[in-house]
Amino acid sequence: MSDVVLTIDNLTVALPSWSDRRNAVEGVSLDIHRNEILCVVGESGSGKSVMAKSVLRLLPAPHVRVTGGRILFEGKDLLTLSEPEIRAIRGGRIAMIFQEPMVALNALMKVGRQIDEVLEVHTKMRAAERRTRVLELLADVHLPEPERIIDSYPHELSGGQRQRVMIAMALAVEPALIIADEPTTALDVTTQAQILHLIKELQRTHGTAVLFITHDFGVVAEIADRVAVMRHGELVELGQTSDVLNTPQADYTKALVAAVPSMTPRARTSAPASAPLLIVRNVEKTYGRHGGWFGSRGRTVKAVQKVSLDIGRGRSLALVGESGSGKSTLARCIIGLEESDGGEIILDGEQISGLTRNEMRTLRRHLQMVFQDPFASLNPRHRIGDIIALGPTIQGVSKEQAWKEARELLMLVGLKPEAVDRYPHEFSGGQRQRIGIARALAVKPKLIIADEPVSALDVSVQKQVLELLDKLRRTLDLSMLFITHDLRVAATVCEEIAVMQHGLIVEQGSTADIFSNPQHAYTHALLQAVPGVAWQTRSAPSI
Amino acid sequence: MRGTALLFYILRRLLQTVPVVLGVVVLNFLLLQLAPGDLATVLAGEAGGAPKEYIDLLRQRFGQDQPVIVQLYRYMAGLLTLDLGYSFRQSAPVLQLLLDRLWPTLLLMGTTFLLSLGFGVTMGLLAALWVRTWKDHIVSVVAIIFYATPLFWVGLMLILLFSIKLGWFPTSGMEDVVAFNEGWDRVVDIAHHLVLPSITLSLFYLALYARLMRASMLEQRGLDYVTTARAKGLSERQITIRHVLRNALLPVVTMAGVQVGSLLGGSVIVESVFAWPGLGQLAYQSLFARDFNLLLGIFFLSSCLVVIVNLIVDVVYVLLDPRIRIG
Amino acid sequence: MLIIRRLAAVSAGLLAAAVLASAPASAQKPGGTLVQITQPEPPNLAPYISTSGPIGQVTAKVFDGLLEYGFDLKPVPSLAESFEVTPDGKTITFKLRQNAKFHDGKPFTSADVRFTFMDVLKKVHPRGIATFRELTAVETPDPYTAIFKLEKAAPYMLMAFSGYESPVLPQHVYGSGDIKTHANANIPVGTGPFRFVEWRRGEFVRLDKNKDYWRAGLPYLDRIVVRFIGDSSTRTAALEKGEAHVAGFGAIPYNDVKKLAALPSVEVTTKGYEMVSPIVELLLNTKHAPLDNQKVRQALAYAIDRQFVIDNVWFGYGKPAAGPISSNFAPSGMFEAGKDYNAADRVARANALLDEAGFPKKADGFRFELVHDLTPYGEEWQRFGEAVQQQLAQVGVKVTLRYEDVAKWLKRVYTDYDYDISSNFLYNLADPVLGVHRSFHSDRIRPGTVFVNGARWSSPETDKIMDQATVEPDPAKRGALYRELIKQTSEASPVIYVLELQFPTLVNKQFKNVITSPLGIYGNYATAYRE
Amino acid sequence: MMKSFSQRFLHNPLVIVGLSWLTLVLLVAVLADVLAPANPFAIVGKPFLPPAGDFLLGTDSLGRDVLGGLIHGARTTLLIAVLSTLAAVAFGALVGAVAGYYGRWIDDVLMRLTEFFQTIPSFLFALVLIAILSPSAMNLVIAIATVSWPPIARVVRGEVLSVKSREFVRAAIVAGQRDSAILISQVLPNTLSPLIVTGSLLVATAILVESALSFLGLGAPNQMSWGFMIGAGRSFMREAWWLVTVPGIVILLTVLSINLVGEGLNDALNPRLADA
Repeated sequence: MSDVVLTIDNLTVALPSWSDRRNAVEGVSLDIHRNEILCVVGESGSGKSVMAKSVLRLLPAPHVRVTGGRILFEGKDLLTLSEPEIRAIRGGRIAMIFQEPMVALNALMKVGRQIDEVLEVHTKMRAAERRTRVLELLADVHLPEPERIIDSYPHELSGGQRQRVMIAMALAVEPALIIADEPTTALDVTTQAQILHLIKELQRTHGTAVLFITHDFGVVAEIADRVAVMRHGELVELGQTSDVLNTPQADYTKALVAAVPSMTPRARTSAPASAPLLIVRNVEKTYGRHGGWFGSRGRTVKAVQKVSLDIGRGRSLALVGESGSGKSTLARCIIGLEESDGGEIILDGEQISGLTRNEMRTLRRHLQMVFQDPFASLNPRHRIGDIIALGPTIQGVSKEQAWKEARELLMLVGLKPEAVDRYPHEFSGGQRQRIGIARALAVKPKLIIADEPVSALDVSVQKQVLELLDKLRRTLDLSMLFITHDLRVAATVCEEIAVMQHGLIVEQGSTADIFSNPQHAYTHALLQAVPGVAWQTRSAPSI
Repeated sequence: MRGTALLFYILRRLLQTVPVVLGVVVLNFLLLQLAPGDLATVLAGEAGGAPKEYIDLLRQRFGQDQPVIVQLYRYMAGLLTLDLGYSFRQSAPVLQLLLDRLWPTLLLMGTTFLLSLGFGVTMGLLAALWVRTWKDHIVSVVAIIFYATPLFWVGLMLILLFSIKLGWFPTSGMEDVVAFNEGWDRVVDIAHHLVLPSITLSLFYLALYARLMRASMLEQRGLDYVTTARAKGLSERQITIRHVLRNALLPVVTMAGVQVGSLLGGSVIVESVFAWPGLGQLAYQSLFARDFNLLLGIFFLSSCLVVIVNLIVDVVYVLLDPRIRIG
Repeated sequence: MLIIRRLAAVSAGLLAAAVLASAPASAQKPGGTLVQITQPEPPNLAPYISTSGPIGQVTAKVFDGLLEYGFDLKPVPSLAESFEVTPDGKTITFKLRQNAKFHDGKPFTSADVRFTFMDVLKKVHPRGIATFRELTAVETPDPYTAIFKLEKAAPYMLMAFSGYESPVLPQHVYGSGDIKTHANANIPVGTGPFRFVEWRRGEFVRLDKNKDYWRAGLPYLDRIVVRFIGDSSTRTAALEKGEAHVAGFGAIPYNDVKKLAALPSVEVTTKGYEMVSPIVELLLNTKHAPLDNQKVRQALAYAIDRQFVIDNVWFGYGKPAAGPISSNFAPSGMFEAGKDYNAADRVARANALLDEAGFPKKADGFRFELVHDLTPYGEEWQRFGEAVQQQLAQVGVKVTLRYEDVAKWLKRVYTDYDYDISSNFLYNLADPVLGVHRSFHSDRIRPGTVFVNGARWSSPETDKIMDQATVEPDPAKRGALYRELIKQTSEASPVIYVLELQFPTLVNKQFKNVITSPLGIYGNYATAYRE
Repeated sequence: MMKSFSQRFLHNPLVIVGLSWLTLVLLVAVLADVLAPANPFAIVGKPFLPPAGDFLLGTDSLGRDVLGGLIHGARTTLLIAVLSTLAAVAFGALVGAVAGYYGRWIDDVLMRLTEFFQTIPSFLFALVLIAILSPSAMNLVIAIATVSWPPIARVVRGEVLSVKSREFVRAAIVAGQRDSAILISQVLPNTLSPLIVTGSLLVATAILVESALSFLGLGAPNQMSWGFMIGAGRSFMREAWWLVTVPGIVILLTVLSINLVGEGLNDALNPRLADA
């Protein structure tokens, strides 16, 4: 077919000998057409990124290498081209956008120069012409003040701006194909929506083919013309976006689609309790007060500004906000990892703000936390049993008793009791998060603060963990403060939502009310920015 | 804008170093007081014995009959006006002695610094480019051998080979004292004398920088921005020169700053082997002669030297890395 | 007996010819630069306030003395053309040379002599304070006569007028300001054959020919450069390559001397130390048990294998010492071998003495333990210490070595007396009064004064002998007194005399007439020349 | 799954070479009295006997057996190097851990102190310390440790700073563990690998410093050490090459081996860098 831009034919990529499987990509075949966005979707380890990198031969040689198949582009097999030939294609005919714009850009070079390099390599333009072109490109990706941006360093730009620079770089010489490897994963949801919009807009105006790698079906719904689903290096399903999303054929695809958290708000399950368990009143936290002896007066950041909220007994509140909104700081103030600068925090009638570590110690049994990163939250040198039993032993439980309870807790979170004798690295991310939950439950707390507990997990695992948390909360009659950036997740587990922006709670209420009738502009924007919001509200699978 | 900010940064940093340098001086002053024996006994000892009256006379002259705190106060008061005292043993003001010896040391250290940094970075760069080839292995093995060889041993072996057996270079000293060269001839002559000592002192640091540079290059080459550059269609050469090199230099620059102090220490040995008339040798002599004023002066000067070089390194770092905020 | 010695007013040229009689006159052409290695670098160039050895090696070329000395230790004229001593020994009259000028062009007169001895040497010179203690006045009846008035006769004083020991200073230069911190301390001005030009610290001192030297036609050399090289093997290499021409006083390691001696270009001599006469000794702390026991001290003296030390530590440059006074004094009758600690059966004797003294060998083979404080003067002293350690182990004395720097060691041995054994070498100098009395006389037990009676041994008998010898004008009687002193002190053995050090001086054969006096490289090199 | 630590470590041929040599040196050091029962200072033959005669590696300037010296020297040199490293690591780790963990003014004070010690040229400082304390094995340990702890403190501080912001430390705080217990049970064990690498390389530096001090005549006078042997033999370098060359090569090989093993450790503990 004449409008086929790129053909991946039976591609196989081998992993190094010490890996747990032989091939990262196994016999994958795909076509990408002109003026089309093809989304490759899959969970971590599905081989989607390796496949994308192998197109431009950017695999980390010699360990990971292509062992079979062809990649045809403009009549040539990219895998057999000479170095100068493939260099002419890289950035010229096929461009690439990466996940983390901060590390994908050279921190020591002005961004203008980094875009300029593409022109320098692939065109015969003179320096002055190139500068004009770079300015045009910066304007094309809707960056404000291109004249200023062109001489900025990457660290002087925001995440979204950096990704715009990457896109400008990719567009510089009008390539036939752009490969975008999870370009919005590191961005906040509102920024993500803007970038997705930009990519789509530019793709339409230039007629470029885009190979878009993502793990998020919401993003797929938002942007894709066609979808390829990958699992363990193999292609599971390939089809038009609406077909795959609404009537998935493969079991794996079905499961994945089902695991996407629903946009359907959760209803209130019980009547409000008489007295709230946790009362937060006018809590403040400002950073940057402490300079060194000779240090410069650092800038001060008001992370949390006079925030108040209540959580009733047996209730769950989701604190939703983008990065830098102050939601995690507030959580750390409540749990006592940081000292608030003002206001009151009252737990079950007892004032806990302003307590010292020692005074706080006995109160710890009422208040526990589930952390974000399942890999960083378990000490790699301690056994699971020790990790879970630490809290109870500090509270005075005997070691034998604490270990016995740890075994029971492991069963409760769906792991085998023998796990107590093993070390964290022997478990997968989802399993570790279950261990983290077991640890939080070990002291039988009344309130659990969960700080983005599923944001590091794949979507299918995420669903299981959320279900577990929800089940435990209800059976153990716990209260929960759930910190998340993802409204979909918030809607899944909490009956109340508080939306934070710039250290303030801009809106607070029942999930159903907020979803159906957002009052604040920011809440509205957040809701609109949820990728695939249209698709999800249309077909809502429930837990 | 940035220029003024940099100037203020330098001033602020200089101000910060004052207490450090003064602290070093006070610490050393007190430390040296712990040492038994004094200059008067040494002078008398060198004189082959002297009557008690003479030794008492000396002590009084050196101010050693005063309590330590008075001596410290006098010394610090002098220091503030750059009066580093008088070396009674050398019969000259300490400052003058130091300045006499400063430039040979600076010459040796500067040459060593440039040699080791230049060759070390080049070797590390090449090894990284040739990574896992026989050339890389040779560079790496040579570097690690240099790294492991005692300095003085290298010096002795170089003298044995190049001065005595081959006669290519002079055995010692900074210039030919028979010829009394002037002008250009003198420059050539000093350069000729400089070859062996600077090579001796360079080898260790050369190895250090080469290894660091290689590791840094390899680490940088695995980072995402290199993949970006590659995806732009840049050649490996362009990637290395435009992108990787500057990033990879940052840890080397940091290390070079850290090593200045140790370079001064190493020059004690090299100066002793090659009879190089620098501060290191002066320090060694004054230590054993209990010439405390002079020794304190050397400590003061070398602390200043270290602090200044560290500052220069930091400024270079600021210039290399736009992420460093200096406001 | 009456001593009136009168030296003929021999002209300078004649004197030179006489001394150089052996050298062919035709070879003495002017010109050339001689490079001397001096180790370590002198702390300053002020020989009137410091007698540090390296200073003299430089300044003896710049300053003249009133007299110089021949290899027979007899005085020869220098700035003084002649001198006369009255029979009571209390007045010495010097007739001064009339054509001598200082390097700044000003003439040399008796006022400079009076200033030098009365205002400088007697007051601040480390040895001068003692040597000239009896000097009460220097009278200057005319510009060319200087009369020394003495409280008591001091026959040894006549040995202390060399340019090395008592440099004559220009009053107009050194007379103003504090002599102890004088601006000219490092810019010496004298009447000597070479004038000071430049001192580049850490590198060299440059001395150029004094064209107005009072000995016409001298010196031959255009220039002397004194180099300072910290590392010993580098010094050897410099001499070997001909980059340097003269070195002495142990500047070249003894083992290298042998190798250099084999070169066709280098000549080695052990002459030139007759007025120095260094003796290597082991100082015993006679107030510390068990060293307060004379038998123990004798046993230790027997235990030392002197020949081994000479052969392996000083590589042959020494001979076994027979007592506190060097055999160099044999011509003047003041030397005689003391108790023979070098006997063939010395180890057996040592063991027997120790058994007798009540220190039997214990189960581990040792009788008692001692700490040996090494002289921090260089590696041969360390090897000496190690050799002594092994030799004393043979007689059952366990020795631990302690190595401290000069200042600490001096304080330990001569101030705190906190030691058992220490090694050292002391100069006999030109007369036993100057170099030997200090080791035994009870008035030399002075905490804080270095290189005196650190053993703290004394007896009324030996004190008396020394007091008599100090003022005894008759050479024969003096000789007898000193022979008695040798006998008594070697029996008591507060100090173990190991060897008479024979410093080798190395001279490049291009240069002749370099070592011309018992002061060796403390000489002025006026008559040295290059072939 | 990556290869295990020991696999990565032991499959490196350079590590095997280094380990073999170090094992040999260690065995010799432990068995010194068995291998060479004589006092290494004992004069056993004529001076300057060349190697391969009655004495395998010849004799020195006083007729002492060079091989015996090397054997006993291994013990002294290793002991001084290892003890000084342990002292430096212990002190440096304490300072670094406390500074990194408690932060604020404690960090400021301790890091100023560290900076302070880094401003003084370390070898000169060691010289001064030895001169003041007088040379002995113990004082060498003190002097070398005193000048080598600052880098350790910096490494540990950096690690502690990064570890303490990890979530498992927060989890321990939330569990109510005391600061000191957190530092000891949670933080420090996770700084071990860089500490081991830095520490092992420090042993090599300590050997070099010890030999340099001995070269300048400041070694321990009653213990036979390699540095002492070079110091004692340097004057005879030309006529008795083996006196300086043999211990010099032994030092070189040992330092080299430590570096190889240290690098191997580093590579094995940080596989990401090794594969770069």
